Amino acid sequence: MTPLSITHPLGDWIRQQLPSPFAAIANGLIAVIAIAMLVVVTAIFLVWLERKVCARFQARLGPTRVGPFGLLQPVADAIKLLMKENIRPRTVDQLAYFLAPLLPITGSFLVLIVIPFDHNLQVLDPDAGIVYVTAVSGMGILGVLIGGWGSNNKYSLLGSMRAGAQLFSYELSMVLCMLLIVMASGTASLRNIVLSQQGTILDWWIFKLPVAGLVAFLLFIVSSTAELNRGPLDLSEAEQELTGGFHTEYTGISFSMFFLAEFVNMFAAAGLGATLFLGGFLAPQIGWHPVDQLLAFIPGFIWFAAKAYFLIFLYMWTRWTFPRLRIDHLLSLEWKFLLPASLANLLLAATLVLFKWVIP
Amino acid sequence: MISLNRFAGSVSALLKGLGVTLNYIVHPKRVVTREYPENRETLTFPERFRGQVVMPHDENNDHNCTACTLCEKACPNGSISILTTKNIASKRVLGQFVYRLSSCTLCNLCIEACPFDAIRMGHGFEMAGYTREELDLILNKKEGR
Amino acid sequence: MISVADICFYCLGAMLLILAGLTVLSKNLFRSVLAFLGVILCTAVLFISLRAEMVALAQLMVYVGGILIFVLYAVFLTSELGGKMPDPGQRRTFIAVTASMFSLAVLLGLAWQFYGPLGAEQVIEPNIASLKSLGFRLLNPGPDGFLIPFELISVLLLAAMVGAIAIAKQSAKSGAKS
Amino acid sequence: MIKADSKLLSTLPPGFALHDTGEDGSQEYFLNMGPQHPSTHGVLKLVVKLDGEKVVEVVPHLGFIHRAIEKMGENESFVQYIHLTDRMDYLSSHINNLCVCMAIEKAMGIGVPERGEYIRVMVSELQRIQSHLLWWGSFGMDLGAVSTFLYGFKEREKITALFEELCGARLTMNFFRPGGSNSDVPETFLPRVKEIIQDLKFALDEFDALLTKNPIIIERTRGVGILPKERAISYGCSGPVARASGVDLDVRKHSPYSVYDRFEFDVPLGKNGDCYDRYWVRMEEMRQSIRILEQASAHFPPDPYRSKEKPNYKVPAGSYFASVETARGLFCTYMVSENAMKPYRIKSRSPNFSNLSAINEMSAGGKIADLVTILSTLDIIVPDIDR
Repeated sequence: MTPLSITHPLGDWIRQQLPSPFAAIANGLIAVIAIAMLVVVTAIFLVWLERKVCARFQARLGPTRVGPFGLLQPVADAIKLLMKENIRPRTVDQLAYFLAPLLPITGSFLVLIVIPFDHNLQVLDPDAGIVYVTAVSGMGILGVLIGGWGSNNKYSLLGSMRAGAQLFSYELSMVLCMLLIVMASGTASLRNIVLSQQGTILDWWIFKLPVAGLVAFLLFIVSSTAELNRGPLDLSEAEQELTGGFHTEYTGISFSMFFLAEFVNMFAAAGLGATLFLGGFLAPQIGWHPVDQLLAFIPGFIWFAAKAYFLIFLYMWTRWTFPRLRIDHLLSLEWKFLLPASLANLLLAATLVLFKWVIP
Repeated sequence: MISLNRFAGSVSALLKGLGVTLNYIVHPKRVVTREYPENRETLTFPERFRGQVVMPHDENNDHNCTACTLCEKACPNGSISILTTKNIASKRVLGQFVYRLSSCTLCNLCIEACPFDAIRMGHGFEMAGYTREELDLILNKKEGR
Repeated sequence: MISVADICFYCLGAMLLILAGLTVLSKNLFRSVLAFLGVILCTAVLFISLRAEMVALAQLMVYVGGILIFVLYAVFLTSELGGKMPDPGQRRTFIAVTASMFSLAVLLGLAWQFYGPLGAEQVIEPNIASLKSLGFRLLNPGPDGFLIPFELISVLLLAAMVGAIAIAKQSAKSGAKS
Repeated sequence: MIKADSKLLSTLPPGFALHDTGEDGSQEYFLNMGPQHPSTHGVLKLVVKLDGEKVVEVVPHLGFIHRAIEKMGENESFVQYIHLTDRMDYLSSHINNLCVCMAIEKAMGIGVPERGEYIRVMVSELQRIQSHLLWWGSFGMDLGAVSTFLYGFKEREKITALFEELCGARLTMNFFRPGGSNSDVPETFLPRVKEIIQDLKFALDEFDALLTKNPIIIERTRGVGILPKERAISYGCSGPVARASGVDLDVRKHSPYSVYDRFEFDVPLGKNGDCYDRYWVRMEEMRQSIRILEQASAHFPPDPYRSKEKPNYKVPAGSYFASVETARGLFCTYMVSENAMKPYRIKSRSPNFSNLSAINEMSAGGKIADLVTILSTLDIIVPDIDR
């Protein structure tokens, strides 16, 4: 892992201009600001997209009034949330109540740092990128747990207890799916995982490992849905049962922190899925030269965004179709089905890799 | 094998559900939203729509009310008060037809009770007001003759 | 001359010490868990500054993603919101102080043995704890490797898990009876 | 763990106090679900005793929107009382109206022309379908599938629009009168009914694909909230709730009112009395209602729609009773008259109170998510409980 560095022409230029410690600091600042901008813009766009897509699923129009196609609606929402009085119930644990909303957003911020958006667009590429992702995503769980307990509300407590059990168990199968890719590609650095998928579409890990790749992809989608706390696996929010679960007592800016983190997390998870299974920033190549060149002409970050948003659409599609599972079903789904399935799938993939039964 | 069958059945059921929602998103014509304040001009109401009670007036600003108070009696909520007065021939005529929209349940009983078709259900439906007094309406424009 | 890295290190060390003190001294159990979270994060940063990223990540994954959550669960299920812990007795204080002094002495001794007097310049070997080298050492059956201890620990964990399930089942049975 | 609030205990009415949390250090605690809770469908408050997520005991608290409708009825004329029944079970308002009208008709010996009876049957069945559609939507939403709510409302809207054309109102109809109905059906009525039937058949297939066969729904409803047949009878449950438990009780079939005896339809019965059966019974009832509508619209008789209006509704002394099958079950009107314009006493028996009373038995031992499912399949309308 190289210390904060931007492998981008801009970063090189700054390094030439400034003496080394200042260049590092300047590059770091630029990276942080860029990621922060990305977080805000993505969150705002995703809020709009979610509302629009969900509306279309439900035979509605969604926001149409504020801005063209209602695009400014989330901005209006954000202004409203910021202007709102930040109500603090008298009986909450103050430290926990204020600390909790910050942790999930920190976690998703940290995950975004290692996602390769394009060939030269990645803040940090640690050797152990996958381990890094699993390590920092634990922050989200902490926020939910602390917030739910600190609110001193029974609904919140139930929600956070559910969240702990759920996120903890689903992390296992998610990590196993990621491990499968690490094993197949022989590297844990996200950039190298993407580069290991160069070639045609069939070289993406979802297709390259026959059956195992596709199964791992589906398992990844299911378990990341649970990790993201999104319907149909949004047990810790469970509006109909727990009136909002862990964020029942939150309003205004502190609620919007949770809200923001949820959407940024979704983007991060979708980006991770695209990186691992769908070739990340690589353009899809079909093996026919003229078309390939045309596709390769489109910049990588657009391909990355397209793939990520495809996954986000999958998340939204399932969310607005399926009813919510019950907590015990959710856990038995993980422990009795997803975990054994991902273990078996890992074994299958190991066999495939060992005997080189991959699509050439 | 039974459990495998069940698994396949479950998956196909889930996929069918996904198909239903996808059908909505690929057919924008199925959107049923109508945007209300914008379409106010084109809003159509069924003929029998029960909005607030109105008293039709003819071109001379006259109405059919004879102050018989049948509607007042028919109203279950006491929303109608007929204040009578005497005309030149010292006949009892309508002075003021007081209609309290705030307590009206739009039940149509007064209209059914009226033998002269003096009142009917209008199509007004935007009935909000800032004070309760705003909803105390006087339906007749001038006294009866 | 003091470099930027040194300043960072001392700041981090001070923060680490304060947070560690809070962890032990805070009357509120929940606050001490939060301070513990801070300790873990600071330690992870220390590891990163020593170029042992893998260790830092493992620390984060195991402690933040696992142990801390269980500790939080324990705190949530047993303590009252804003509840204060009772003062420990003199005997307990004495035992705790002795134990920590002893472990400090052991650590200092180890440091002396490896690095000589404090402050001596040491060349940090890069990537001493990279994913690759750690993996090779973990799966090395030879004297340098940790394959056998690793497997032994796995067996121990398995036994512990089976035992936990057995105990849980027993108590569930007796609970159903009562 | 957060301890049970002692103030909460004191709000329980005498005789309904839940057992105090044990002194043996058990983990049980209280949770107030409602009166502001997304899945209690109105101002119902459930005091739930929980052990972790397991429901130990549920006590419903009623009376948040009690309006003393029956007492108000004593100060209204018989015809005026009809419009008050709109506001009990607002999703079955046509059928409630019908019940009062039938009681008055019995009392005064008013006959109803054939067309009037057909209008009554068709409108009642449309009302039943729209009520079940709304239930279907909110059932899906209670289980977390938010889209179903919109789908249910989308289909219901067609029927509501038809009602708007029919009587000018969408919810509080006040359409039926002793001897027939307020007005004849508009000319567009029959074609629109046929259109609605076509739309509904398609929609019901979609609904089946979305929820009925969905394994998540099956997992969450099969074997959940079981109400055995004899318990359903002893609680006085009626309607789909009782029929799902296997109680063969449908007023339309067993003491047919109006012209229900002329139509062919089945009464769907469940076997287990669990949430899935209650779900299935309602879905099947919609199909049966469509059958009735098809038969009725095929032989829609000509005028007149209403028998000659009486100059006044002075009901002869005596007590009169009428019962109908609303979307939620047995609705009865019992009125005592002293040969006056106003009833001496009027009583409405509505299904929801009895149906809700079974909730503790059904949900005890389940998860808190099951409680929501059960409450949703009971399909309660809170204003109908409180009246």
